[in-house]
Amino acid sequence: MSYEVKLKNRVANVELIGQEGDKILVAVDGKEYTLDFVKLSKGKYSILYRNKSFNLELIPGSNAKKYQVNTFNKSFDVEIIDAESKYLANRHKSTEDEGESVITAPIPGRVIKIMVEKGEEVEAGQTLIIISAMKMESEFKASKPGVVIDIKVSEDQSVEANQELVVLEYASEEA
Amino acid sequence: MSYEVKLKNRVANVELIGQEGDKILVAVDGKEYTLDFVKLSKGKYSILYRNKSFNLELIPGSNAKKYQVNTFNKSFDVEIIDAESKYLANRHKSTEDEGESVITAPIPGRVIKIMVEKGEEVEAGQTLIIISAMKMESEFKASKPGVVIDIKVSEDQSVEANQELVVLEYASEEA
Amino acid sequence: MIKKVLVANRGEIAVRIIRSCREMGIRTVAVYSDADRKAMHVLYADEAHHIGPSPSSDSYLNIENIIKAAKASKVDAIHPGYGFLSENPAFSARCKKEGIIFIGPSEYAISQMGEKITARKIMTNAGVPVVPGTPGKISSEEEALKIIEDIGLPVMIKASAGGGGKGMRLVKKPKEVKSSLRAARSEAKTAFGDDSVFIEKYIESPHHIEFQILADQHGNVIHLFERECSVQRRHQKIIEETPSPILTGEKRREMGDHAVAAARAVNYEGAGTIEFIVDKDLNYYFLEMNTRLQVEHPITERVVGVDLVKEQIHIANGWELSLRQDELKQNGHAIECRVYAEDPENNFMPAPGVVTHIGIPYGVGVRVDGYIYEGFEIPLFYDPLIAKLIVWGRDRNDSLERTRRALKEFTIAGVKNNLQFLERIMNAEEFIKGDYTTHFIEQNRDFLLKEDTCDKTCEDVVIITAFLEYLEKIRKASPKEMTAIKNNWKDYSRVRSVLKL
Amino acid sequence: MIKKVLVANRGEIAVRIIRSCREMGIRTVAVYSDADRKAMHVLYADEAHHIGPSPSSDSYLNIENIIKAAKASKVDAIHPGYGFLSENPAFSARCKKEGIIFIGPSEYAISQMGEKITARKIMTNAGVPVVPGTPGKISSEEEALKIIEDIGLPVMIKASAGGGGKGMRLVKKPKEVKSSLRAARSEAKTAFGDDSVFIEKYIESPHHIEFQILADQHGNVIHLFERECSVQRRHQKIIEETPSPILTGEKRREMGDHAVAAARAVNYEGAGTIEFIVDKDLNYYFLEMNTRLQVEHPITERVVGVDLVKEQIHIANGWELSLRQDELKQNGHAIECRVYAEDPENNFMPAPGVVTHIGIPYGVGVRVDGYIYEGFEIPLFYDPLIAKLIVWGRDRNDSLERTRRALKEFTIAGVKNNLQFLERIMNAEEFIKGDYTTHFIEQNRDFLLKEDTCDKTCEDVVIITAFLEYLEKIRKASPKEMTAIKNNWKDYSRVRSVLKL
Repeated sequence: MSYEVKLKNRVANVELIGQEGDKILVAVDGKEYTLDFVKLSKGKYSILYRNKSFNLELIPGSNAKKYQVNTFNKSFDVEIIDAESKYLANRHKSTEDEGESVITAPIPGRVIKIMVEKGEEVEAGQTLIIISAMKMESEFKASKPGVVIDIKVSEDQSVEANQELVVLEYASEEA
Repeated sequence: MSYEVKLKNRVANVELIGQEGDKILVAVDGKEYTLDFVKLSKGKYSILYRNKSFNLELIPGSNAKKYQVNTFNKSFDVEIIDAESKYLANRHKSTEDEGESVITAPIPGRVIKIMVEKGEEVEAGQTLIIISAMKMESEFKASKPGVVIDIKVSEDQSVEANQELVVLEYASEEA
Repeated sequence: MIKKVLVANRGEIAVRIIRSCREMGIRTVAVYSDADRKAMHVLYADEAHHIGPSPSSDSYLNIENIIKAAKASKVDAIHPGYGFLSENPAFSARCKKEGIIFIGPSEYAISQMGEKITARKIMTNAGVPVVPGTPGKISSEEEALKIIEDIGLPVMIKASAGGGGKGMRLVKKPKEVKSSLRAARSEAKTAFGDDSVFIEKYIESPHHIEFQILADQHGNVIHLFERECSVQRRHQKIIEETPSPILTGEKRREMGDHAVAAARAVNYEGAGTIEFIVDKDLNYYFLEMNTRLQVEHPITERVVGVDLVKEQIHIANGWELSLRQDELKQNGHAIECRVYAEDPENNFMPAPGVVTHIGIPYGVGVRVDGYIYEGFEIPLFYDPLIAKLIVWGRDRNDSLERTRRALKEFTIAGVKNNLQFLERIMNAEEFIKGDYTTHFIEQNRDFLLKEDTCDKTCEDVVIITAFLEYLEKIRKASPKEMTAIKNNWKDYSRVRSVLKL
Repeated sequence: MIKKVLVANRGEIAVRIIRSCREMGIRTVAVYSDADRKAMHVLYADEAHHIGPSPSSDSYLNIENIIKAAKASKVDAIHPGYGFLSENPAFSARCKKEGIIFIGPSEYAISQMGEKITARKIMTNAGVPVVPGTPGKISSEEEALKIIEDIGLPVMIKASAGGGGKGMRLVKKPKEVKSSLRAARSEAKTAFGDDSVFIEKYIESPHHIEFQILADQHGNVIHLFERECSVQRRHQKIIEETPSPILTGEKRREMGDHAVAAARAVNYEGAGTIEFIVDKDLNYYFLEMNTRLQVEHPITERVVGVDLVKEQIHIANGWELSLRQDELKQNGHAIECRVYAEDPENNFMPAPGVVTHIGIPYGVGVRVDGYIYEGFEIPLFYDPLIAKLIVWGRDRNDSLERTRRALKEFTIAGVKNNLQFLERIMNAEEFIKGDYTTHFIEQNRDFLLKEDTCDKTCEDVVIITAFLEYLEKIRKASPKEMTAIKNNWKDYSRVRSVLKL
């Protein structure tokens, strides 16, 4: 039984070679690991590899093939890749629009002030909009020079997480 | 919707009269309660009654109608009673044997020493058997004078929880 | 004697206050907004009263509703915690009028100290050094621009009625003046309903050191030494320690005396904090007085050996202080780390959400004050502070080592948080040396935000675990046990296609 | 310098030792039996080595396997914790032979102090008072019976090689002599492989007070004051406090000096405890020395301000003690409550099982050392101690109030435990007064086991909650959503019959 598993930019091939009780023999990109693999409770695992103790926690992601994996001090987004994922990944790529940037609200909040107007040219670092959430005001700034092509909210409006706020078109394609 | 609910020796009649969101109107033995009833997570509840704050935890019991309910500092066994429960309760009662007493192991352990023999007369407080569990030896004693009518284990034997150890027949019916 | 207290607050501080009340045999009443029905303080108090919709202006800042709850629950006293109404003179006055003890200072002391310009004058008269700069509350943009020109950059713009970093802006470059001024005033308007500001010379390389004081109703005032609070982000503290690694014994005594003098100058009563700004030559200036309990009060509790909430209640009861200045001593060293639901990599953006797992550190020298539990949804309406880690050690190095251990043991899943960022601070050379200023975060941003490496083995173990969990899920859903699949044919076909791979 | 330590133990003490090692930057190796693969110490250590089947004789007492794990993991040192091999002189010797530092005293000190009769002689020679009674190790029943007759009842029979209450019996009535002697010898045989016993005059109304000592390799010996350990059940401590409420300053100094003399008499090295039995007139007698860390060491840590495990490691490193007797002071008061998985209502019968929920107390003055987590199954092979609650207060009354609060906050579900029993102790008049003896539990049994009342409202709320949860379960299973029932027709018919009621 083998799959491709994606972690950050790495796509590793993982194969289950053998299993006997808690002892598991598995290969990652050809490197074999004999692990003592134990489930503690829902989503929590203890792994001993060459006597090193690893504690991992898995939180289900947005679909059945995605996980957030937490180690002692780090958090990773991991995805199991199968034919379906590959197809979707390819399709998604083609719809990306490179010269445009949509500023979205990272968390729910309220629009305090809109500092720009539609059609206005903005400089890198210029504040576009101020959002208040959890008693903290955050200024959203342009990362590069560009033009405001749309403003999708109004002042004093409540916004949801990921709601689109301002759409910019960048002047040039420089990173 | 109403049921009988058993707590210790009390059997209370409980009726759900109305519900609107978290606000619940319910009657226990005719006394009406308006509660703010909120589920915090699986089996955990917060209840406000006349502004008093109650935190309760429900642990499923041995069957779907039994619960262990924990308050801040107490634990209760609660049972929902329906026709089936009543039938079973009646049947169980008739099989009880009043003059006999079976000493059972409360937790898994090992028989260290059997201090009596089959047929022996024992006094109140006399040690019958010594069981070791969790590094602690426990002496099981006769609560009243009687006769050992059976010994169901042997020394050094491992025993399970609730396993029968020694059967006594009490001399008289005095409590 | 106080027998029943309403806590006009939420979050960790409400729970912390209820704890001390419970120890003293005092019954407690929580108040809560719509968003907080499941919050810890509601669960933990003896009683709970609903006081309004989720926005704090409609609930935790709503004096009428809180007084109504206090009367309905027949409390003797109200503890305001920090933030919300704690430094609102009208609330203190209202409690008095209603015959309810306000556990905190009088309307007079709060309003004198709450108004920065007045406070400045009082301090000057009391012989306490103040920050060089132009006094005066400013309400028009023109006036502000002129004053900034007079003082010269850099300057700090502060909300006149402010506190907690809200309505505060540092201005270094001329082109930032206007936008910063507008942003500060807008924030001040939202937070305090008053957009007037106050402008001061900005002190380069400053330390932020504050003194805890206690004053009873009989004229006794003591200080409980200092807290070094220079590690700040967005002008808000995230780490505090005591003793300060830069103070000398002599300077400590001198500043302590000034702190006591500052409190005396407004006939202060209760627990309070005198904040000083200290430059690299240990010159210090009065910055402001916080006329309430501070977030970081537990490090003082640990090192001095007191329970400040109990002291507040004793004072409100009219008792004389049982602590004497000459008997107080700093024993060992304590560090507080503020755990926020926020994203350090995204400019410390608050991050509300559902907490799926918490692992709390325990053991020698470790205290955690928090209010979240597994399954709790952190509301988006309030401060993102979710827990405070307070660590004690025999000396600074010992408490640093222990804080590192405790942070490693501390895990929160489900919401973004700053635990890893805090751990990095504990490993930053400048912090370890102990001579850091309020620019610390800014100047060490690259180090503090550097991603921790996970070596090849660690990465492979992560990959394997996700893989094995996925296999288990598929096995459970395998055709042999199809009865368990709840009739979900879409799942089934996907499993089939997966198995064929 | 020690860089890597194997902890030859399990449970809370293994976790506690790993914590201090981690703070010092020392890598840690856990060892585990079959039953302990999921135990906290395995999860918490850097490495973990399997050392055998579940019974401790095959794992945690198996010297060969532990030494093998130590060599495989290339540790510099072994920390034995308490119990298991901690007081086994052969283990100390074996470590030395293998070139591994044993974090504890030498074979000589352990064996001298471990053998009660030898220890008695050494103490007599060192001028330390010993319990009146007949010395001598007794191997035959006849000899024992004769000696008991000589001393006169009451007497205490103790396993010669014993400790921790095992193989110990109090005999008051002539008719109990034989059965007690047999039971003690049988228990001693099982626990220590040696059925020889030791008989002493039994002191009526005794207090059990012990002194913590630290001794380095350079001849420096200090004591860190006393712990009052008189609250015992089945001859095992359940509550300890420091300072002792009955000691005077003068008596404390005198006993401390004797404790130091006792340690010196065996060239002691490391942390150790001198136990004294104290009568109502404050006459005290050497009882035994525990040549290891005690379960109750944290109350000393809190009041004196040290980390005893760190001190042990410093000593094992060959460092000189950094603490000086004349600088040590008791600050405030601390109480430890031992939380056991046991049933107080059934003669404290151990109660293994799966922990379904834990609510740990936090806040000012509270420390919890434990090792269980939600979902963990407490194995039946080992000691039922699952957590220790250590509470500090400014004075005894303060720490009592706080302990009550913390115990109320402490909840464990899934396994029977003694939390409520501990809470009752904190409310017992005799304990509050502070003048209690080792008979405290026995004499207050009725009060301590009295059922807490739950008033009518509380009872009704319990009933309503169970009722509503059951209704919800039934609703979820209602015919409209039958697809969710996983094809379980038995459930379905039951639901139907219920709905018809």
